[in-house]
Amino acid sequence: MTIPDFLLAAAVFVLAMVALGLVRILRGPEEADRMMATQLFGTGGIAALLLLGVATQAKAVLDVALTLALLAAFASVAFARSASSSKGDDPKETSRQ
Amino acid sequence: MTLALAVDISLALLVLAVAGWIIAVRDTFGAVIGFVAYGLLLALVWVRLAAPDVALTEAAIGGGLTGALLIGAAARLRGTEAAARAEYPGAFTRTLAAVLAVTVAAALAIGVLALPDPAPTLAPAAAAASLATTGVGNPVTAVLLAFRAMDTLLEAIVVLLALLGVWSLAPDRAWGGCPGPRRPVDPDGVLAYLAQLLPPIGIIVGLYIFWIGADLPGGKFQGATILAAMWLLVIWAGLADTPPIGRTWLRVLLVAGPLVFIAIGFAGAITAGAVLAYPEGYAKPLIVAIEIALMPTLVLTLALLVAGAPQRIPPQ
Amino acid sequence: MNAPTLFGLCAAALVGIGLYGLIVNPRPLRKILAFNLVGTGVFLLFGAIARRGAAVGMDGDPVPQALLITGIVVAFSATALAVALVQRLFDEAGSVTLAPDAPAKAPVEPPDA
Amino acid sequence: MSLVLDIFTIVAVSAGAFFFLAGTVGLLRFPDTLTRLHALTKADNLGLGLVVMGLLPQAEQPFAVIKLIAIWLFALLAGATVGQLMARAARRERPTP
Repeated sequence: MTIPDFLLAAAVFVLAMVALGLVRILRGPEEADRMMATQLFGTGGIAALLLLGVATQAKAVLDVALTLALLAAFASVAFARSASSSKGDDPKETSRQ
Repeated sequence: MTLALAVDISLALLVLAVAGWIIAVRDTFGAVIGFVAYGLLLALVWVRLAAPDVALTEAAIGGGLTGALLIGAAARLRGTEAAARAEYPGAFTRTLAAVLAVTVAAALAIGVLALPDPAPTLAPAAAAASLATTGVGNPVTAVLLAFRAMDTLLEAIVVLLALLGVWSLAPDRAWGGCPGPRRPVDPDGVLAYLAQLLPPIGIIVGLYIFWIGADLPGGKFQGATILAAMWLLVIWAGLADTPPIGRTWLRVLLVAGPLVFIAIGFAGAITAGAVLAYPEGYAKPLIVAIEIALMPTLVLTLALLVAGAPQRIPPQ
Repeated sequence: MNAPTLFGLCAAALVGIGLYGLIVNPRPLRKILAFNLVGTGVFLLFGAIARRGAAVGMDGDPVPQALLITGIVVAFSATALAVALVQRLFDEAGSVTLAPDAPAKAPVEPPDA
Repeated sequence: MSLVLDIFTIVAVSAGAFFFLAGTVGLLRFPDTLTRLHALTKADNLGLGLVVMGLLPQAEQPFAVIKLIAIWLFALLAGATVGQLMARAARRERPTP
């Protein structure tokens, strides 16, 4: 049971967690839930990628993970921007009444 | 190596599950969210297929730009959800489509299983033709800019034509205006905070990935995509505005990259005997020059493709 | 059953799933998504073949991998053009139905921010 | 010495995987959006952080160590801002009484 095998097993486990997160995407009543599952997906994906890369000594895995981490917030920003545009006001105003 | 195979099988099943779900789910927004997750899983698959350059491209474009583009579109078209529900084809069409899809997939699967055993490869030819002469360490970059330079040149022009196509969809009153709606965003909000903190680091990472492209996996497409994403982040946070498409500096920069590429290509005809050939010993500097010239063009083009068609005239 | 063959079969299945979605789903945005699935399926097939062609000390054949990078960027720009078309169709006709006998509605004036 | 590092890797990566499990279970079981958000950000930060910490001793060059830490910091930043944006979007869709 060498270290690479352990890391590969951990990668499979994290991928399984990511798959479970997919179920929340299915059942998510609101779009915000789905975005959260995507965020967990992103982080889980980065973790699985790092485990895979270090275990199999794959090249440039850190750069791929760096790109993914950098753009992890991008989809959610697009969602927040589109959600705020179609629903008008900002909740900060509503909380002041 | 059964454990590595276990990883591959679980990854492949996950990819197929997400793909099936993208098609089956009723709500378009859920499908687009699934597509973002699908892009991320594909980056993992490319790492497992030992293609780090492609993994980088997929992560940057699939995970970042395509997701943002589709989420924006899905949000804007949310109103059309109910109307389209009546147009679902009947059971007969669906079974026909299923039969066609299964036969196409089966044909491809048979093709995959029947691939010739001494796997045909162009690696030795590419190595001999481009790696030895150009001194570029990364074989994929060497192929992109030396062995198959024509593909990269045509691709840079195709991306530019796609941008022209998107711009030509502007309504007459907004011609020459700014793409994308301009929405007031509170300057001290979370989005503004992210747009002030992330881009400087993102620019450094983008330029780093662009620069190492010569010898390690990376390159101009991946670097340009990251820089384009950072620019979009600043625009969406309201800190900057999309430039009106009539600006001359914008149009000059958009055309500069391909023009430099074409110029160096035709100069090759004189000095090195063939179009897009590099004279002896000057290959690497010329390749780096082309990549530097293409960077601004790609950053502008990719970002403006996501920003979309012009919609409003900027206040003079 | 090694990695390239496994992902090659996965690619074939992706093309099938994408094709089904392309035909069945009436909404244009869903057709774009399905078309992207077909595209990534074909790219995955390229990747599997490139992985099989590993030689001369490289993990994979660089020529198809270079074509893949070009393909992904062009597929993205095609998607951007398609989304812009759907957006303009929505702005003009107020609906994105592709049905030929759709009632022509007065074009909805997009809100000027 | 390498045995101690290996044990540290195994412990840290398993702890990280456990937090992913906790985050995903939280994402599935919690009743409404804001509590799920709580579970999600935990999984993000701690799960990935522990996995990255577990992988640090396995990294060869020092530059890889810097990249690993940078990946974690980006994921933290993304998780924090996305958490805010999601909470705002969720509050707008269903303003709490």
